[in-house]
Amino acid sequence: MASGHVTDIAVRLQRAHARIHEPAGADCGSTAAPFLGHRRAGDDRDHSGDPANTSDPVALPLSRRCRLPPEMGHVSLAGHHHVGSTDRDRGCHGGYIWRQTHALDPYRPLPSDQPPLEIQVVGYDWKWLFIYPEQGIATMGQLVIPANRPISFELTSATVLQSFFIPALGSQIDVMNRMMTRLHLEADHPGRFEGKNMQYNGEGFHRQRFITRAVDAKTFDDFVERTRQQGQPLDQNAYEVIMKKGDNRDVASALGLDKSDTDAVIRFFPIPDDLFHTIMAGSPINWSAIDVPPPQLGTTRTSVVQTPSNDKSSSPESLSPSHERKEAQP
Amino acid sequence: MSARQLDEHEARECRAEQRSYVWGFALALVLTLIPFALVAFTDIKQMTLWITIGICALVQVIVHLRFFMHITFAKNKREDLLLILFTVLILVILCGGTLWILFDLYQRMLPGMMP
Amino acid sequence: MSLQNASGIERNAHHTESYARHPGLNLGAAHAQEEDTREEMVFGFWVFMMSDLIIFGLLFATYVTMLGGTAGGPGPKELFEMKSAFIETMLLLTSSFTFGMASLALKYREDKSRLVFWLVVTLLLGVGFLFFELKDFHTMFDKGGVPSRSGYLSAFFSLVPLHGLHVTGACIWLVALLGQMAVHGLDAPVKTGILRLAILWHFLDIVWIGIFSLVYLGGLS
Amino acid sequence: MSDVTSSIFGRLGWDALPFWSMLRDHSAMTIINGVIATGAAGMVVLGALAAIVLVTWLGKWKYLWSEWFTSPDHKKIGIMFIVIALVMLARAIIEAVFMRAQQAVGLDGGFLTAEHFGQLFTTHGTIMVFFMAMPFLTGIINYVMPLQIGARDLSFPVLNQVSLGLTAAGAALVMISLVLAPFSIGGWTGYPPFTELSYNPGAGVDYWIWAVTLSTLSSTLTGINFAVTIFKKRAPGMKLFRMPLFTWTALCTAILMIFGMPPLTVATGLLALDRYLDFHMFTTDLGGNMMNYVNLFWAFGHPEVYILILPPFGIFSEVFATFSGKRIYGYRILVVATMCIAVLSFTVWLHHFFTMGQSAHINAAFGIATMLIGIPTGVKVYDWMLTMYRGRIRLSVPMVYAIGFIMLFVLGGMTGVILATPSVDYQVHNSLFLVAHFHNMLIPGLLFGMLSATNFWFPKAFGFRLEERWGYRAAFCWIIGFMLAFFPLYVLGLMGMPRRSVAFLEPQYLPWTITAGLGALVILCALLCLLIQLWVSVRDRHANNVFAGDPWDGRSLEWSVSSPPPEYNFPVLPEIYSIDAFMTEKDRGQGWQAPDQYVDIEMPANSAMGVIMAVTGLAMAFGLVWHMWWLVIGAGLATLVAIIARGFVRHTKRTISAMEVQRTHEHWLEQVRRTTPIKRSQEQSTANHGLPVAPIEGAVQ
Ligand code: HEO
Ligand code: HEM
Ligand SMILES: [Cu+2]
Repeated sequence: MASGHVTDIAVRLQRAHARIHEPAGADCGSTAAPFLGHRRAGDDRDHSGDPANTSDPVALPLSRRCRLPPEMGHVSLAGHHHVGSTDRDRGCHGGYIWRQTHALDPYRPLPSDQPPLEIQVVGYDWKWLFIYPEQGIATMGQLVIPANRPISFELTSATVLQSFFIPALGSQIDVMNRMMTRLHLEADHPGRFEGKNMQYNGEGFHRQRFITRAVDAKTFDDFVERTRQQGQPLDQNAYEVIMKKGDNRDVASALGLDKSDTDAVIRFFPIPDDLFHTIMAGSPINWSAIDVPPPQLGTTRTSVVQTPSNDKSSSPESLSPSHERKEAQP
Repeated sequence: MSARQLDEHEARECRAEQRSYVWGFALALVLTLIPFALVAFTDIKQMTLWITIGICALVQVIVHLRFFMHITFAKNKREDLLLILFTVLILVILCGGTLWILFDLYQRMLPGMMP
Repeated sequence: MSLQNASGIERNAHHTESYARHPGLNLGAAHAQEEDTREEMVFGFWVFMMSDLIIFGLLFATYVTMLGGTAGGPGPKELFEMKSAFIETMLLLTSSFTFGMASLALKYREDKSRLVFWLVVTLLLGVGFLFFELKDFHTMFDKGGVPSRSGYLSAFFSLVPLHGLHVTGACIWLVALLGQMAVHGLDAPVKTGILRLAILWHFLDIVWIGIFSLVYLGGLS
Repeated sequence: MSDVTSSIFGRLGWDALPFWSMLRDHSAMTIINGVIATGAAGMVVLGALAAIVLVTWLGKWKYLWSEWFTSPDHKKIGIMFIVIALVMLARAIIEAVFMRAQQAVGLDGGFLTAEHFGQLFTTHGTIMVFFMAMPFLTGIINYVMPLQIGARDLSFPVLNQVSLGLTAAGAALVMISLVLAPFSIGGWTGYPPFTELSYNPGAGVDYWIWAVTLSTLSSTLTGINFAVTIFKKRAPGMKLFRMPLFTWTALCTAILMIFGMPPLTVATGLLALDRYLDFHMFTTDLGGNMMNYVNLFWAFGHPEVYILILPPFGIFSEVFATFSGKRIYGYRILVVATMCIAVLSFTVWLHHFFTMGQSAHINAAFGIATMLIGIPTGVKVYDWMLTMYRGRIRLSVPMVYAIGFIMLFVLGGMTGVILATPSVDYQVHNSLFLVAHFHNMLIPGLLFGMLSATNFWFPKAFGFRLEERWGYRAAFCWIIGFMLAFFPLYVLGLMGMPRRSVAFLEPQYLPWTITAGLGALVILCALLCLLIQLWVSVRDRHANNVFAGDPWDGRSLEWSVSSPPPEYNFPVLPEIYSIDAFMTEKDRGQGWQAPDQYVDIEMPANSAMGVIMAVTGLAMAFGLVWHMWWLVIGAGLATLVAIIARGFVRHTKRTISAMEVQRTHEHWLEQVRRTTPIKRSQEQSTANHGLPVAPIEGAVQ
């Protein structure tokens, strides 16, 4: 094999060094925090050198807390009792496992006074597409979610078996072609976390990552708005690029977008109607639904934008109109 | 090698065993004809039909084991009866588990596969 | 080893039961001497059958889970024919009975010609079964029922032909035993061979009960 | 390629050679990986050539053929199984070290390509499970079990040869895949649809399918053979509840093989149908459904891990009892616990795919069932500890492994129980935590068991003790290397590092991966120590010989015969009156005695069936991998003809006269009589010729 990514060892070693020398604690929230019980402040600083992020003041640990039926007290994903008051389960371990497994079933909606945000996830070789059906937008490379609001995921795969996992938020779930699995998560604080595929699916497996960014409600609305303005249409050309093997950055570069930033988010708008279920059913996608005529690739808009950060809802650079655009590769 | 002369006891035993094979064959025949006939010529409720087919099949299996394969509860054959029963246990666990798991999975993520 | 020896052994009528050492047909007093080594062989063969039974069991279960996977292709109702399924069932059931007759000929008569007669009848019935099964597959193919058409058909063609393959193997074995009998006469290994083949044959009939009930009748009803 | 060459060579072309891509593409990465792959291929070719030249030079072909390859003797077959296992162990450990080295520098890079890394973990896992662990335990059971139950051979010696042949063919196929690459990258689990034609059209997955299939068939036949032997060939008086514990675990393992292998046969068989005949069982389109594969694979996979662990349980039971100088504590309970584990292991397979999306009640049910296995396992652990309690413990090499096992295994079991909690498994499934768990079971459990058994029974098989100093060094390197190499993986798993990753982007992983890499090096040292131990032992074999047969003051029947034992094992079949039969005999002063009368012994005659099946099996598999249909059909027909022809053979027995048996036995007894018995304190000295002093009061209990 000769993957395009493993050509320049020197450059990558250099980059690797840069990372080692970063201050301790600069992990990007990939630790399965609730399990370890470590709740380190500063966890959610990222290493991409984005100043907006390193100064992120919000640094509380995250766990997907489920509000369980009252008799069970509070249970984090890892199965620690947080509240000792209702420990009558102690007597019967089997019963405890039984109730806990039900309470933490990823299919089970999270109790909340807010309606859940629907997100549809499609796994490709080797990247994820996040569809926001209500908002009519989609992203790749970065999943932006509002904090303190339950997210209801529907997941499928356009290719082989994969497993969708955001360690800091908990609960991985398999995604399979033609099938839909469900997952309910909630970030109880804003932050920035690594997301992965856990199920080996070929050469690019270890590159199949994304950043999850939990933001406040207003920032989320801004994100949606900006995506609607600046998004790249998810038309047939773009979709063919996505279907090819490669990671986010390959897609970005094939679409003529900047790929220098690993955390680049590729934004799509408009997107075909009911894209998710069409993919799941394996039926042909109805491209006519994209009312905007497909523009020349990478000529009119930029879709790589710095992502919204929590304290700065938008920065002038984030629009980055000045990027050199390459022609889409065939 | 020519036919051996049977003594009286053997002749009796031989006839008995022959009868047992004929019995087995007749029973199996009946248990085959019933479900075929039901499917071909009647239209009783599907569930009843399936249950009948299942029961006939089960009984026929026992008939074969008893009359053709000579599996009995006789003391000296316990080991083999145990073997068969153990196999049945494993079969029930594996097949039952498979059906339980897969149909549950279908229901949760692939409703199209529910027959 | 030889039968002359065997007939020298006291044939006490009341002890016959104690010679029934293994499941399947026991040859009884007349063959006592061979029974000891045979016991191990036959028991081993039973264990093997049980292992094979797990394979069939799992294929049955998998078949059931694939019933919904027709992918718009033909299903059981379009593909199966009651008549041919019935003919196949009858052939196989009868062959089980005729094999039983062969076993009795071996046990009580040591009558080679009678034994060979029943074995050949069994073989013909087995081959007849295979013929009808292949014909059946052929008509299914004509109706578009090929394994590559759908998950459901794949499951069908991994279960039913596997049984057919077993029957083919059993037929070959039967022919080989007839050959051994021609060369070595009705000696101990041949007798053990027939006993084990008998178990296989009856076992395949039991698997077929599952196939006609679940696959054919279940599919047609 | 022309029609002619393609009809001969199928799809085998020059590009299958490991250096081919290197010649085409000169990037640094391709060259590094090309050199590694070519080196490995070169080792295989050179190794094979060297072996052939050596045997020819020594003129040993005839000896090998008549004394080993065609021998139906369970002892020789057992040894050949173990030789295969050791060769494959060396290869798989080297692969593991490469993987650890890659991950140690794998921060966004490393020196292995993703493709190469994929082949490494797939071959490592496949080899370790199917061609190291299975042959190793099969070999040891083969050697020891008939001796322990007082039998002359297995029930079906020729079938045993065939089992060996099939395993050898599978191992050879995996070796050939180094030369005519590539192997699969689908992992040892080979999940479709990734392994389907549309995603992996090459020969790799086919190599995997057929190698595994050969091994599966072999194990099924072995299981049948063992089970029937234990049921039907016990010496008079050897009731089931007088059998040594190792034989009990062998029986339970055999039963698991009989019923646990078929699901894998079904899974790989259906996958092969998908790939070869365009079926749609597990494809993504046309109604295929990969969940069935996952279900079938683990219906095999879970019983499989207990197939791997039960024989070590038996081995450690023997080792603890022998080297504590005590009867095993709670014999009956241990037997029942073994049976419980065997049956329960069929009820838990879903814990390998908790995250697939099924309902919580299913997950919970299987999770609880899984935890139940901890109870009988715990019972065993306590019984072993109580066996040691107030025993006269000798810290021999097998015992060091056993103590390493008991401490580390409990830890691995605990992480297993953690994984069995569905809601936790959602966090750590597919992570290095899982990899740490299973190596924590497989290395201290399975591998230590095998090494302990090797040190324990080697003197029985070859007549001399294995050198102890290097044995201790190897054992300590294993224990320390294991801890260094795998404890960091627990941390990495909790940090969210996925298994099977060739590289990662998190600098905080680095200290842990480097530590694990160092651990792998220590393990490499352990392997080296093992080799030196073997070499030194062979060198000093005369000084360390234990021909009298009982170097450890053993308890079961295998120690009652000479070392190495005669072909027929027992000059006269022993009668058994109690458990620990030989210890009782010694206690009554009845060891090493001549029987009243010798009789002719009938043994199975040599047969080439095993070799034939190995050759045709390998040819068929190779033809299938490369689509050389003529080879497949030819080899298939040859197999059929061979089986039918075997049915016509009547000279399957060989008689050894009573006189010869008597001569051999009396000669040995004479030698024993001239030997000085030793005390346990002299066990590891050259004074140990296998004759212990009479047991002191209370040793028998
Ligand atoms: C020899 C091999 C071996 C053994 C013996 C075990 C034993 C156990 N395993 Fe492990 N396993 C093994 C090999 C594997 N396991 C795996 C995966 C695996 C998974 C799936 C995880 C996942 O995929 O996410 C679970 C849930 C377990 C659980 C267990 C449990 C509960 C036991 C129990 O049997 C342990 C029992 C022992 C205990 C508990 C310690 C002693 C007991 C004491 C001291 C008594 C007191 C304790 C209690 C009562 C709790 N295993 C895989 C992964 C395959 C893959 O994905 O590639 C492999 C290879
Ligand atoms: C001797 C020291 C060993 C070392 C250093 C070692 C190392 C490794 C490594 C690095 C991996 C890949 C982990 C990953 O997926 O990221 C691995 C996988 C594996 N190992 Fe080992 N291993 C060792 C021994 C064993 C033994 C003895 C067995 C089995 C008996 C075994 C069975 C496996 C299996 C089944 C896998 C999984 C392969 C897959 O993912 O498909 N290993 N091992
Ligand atoms: Cu398991």
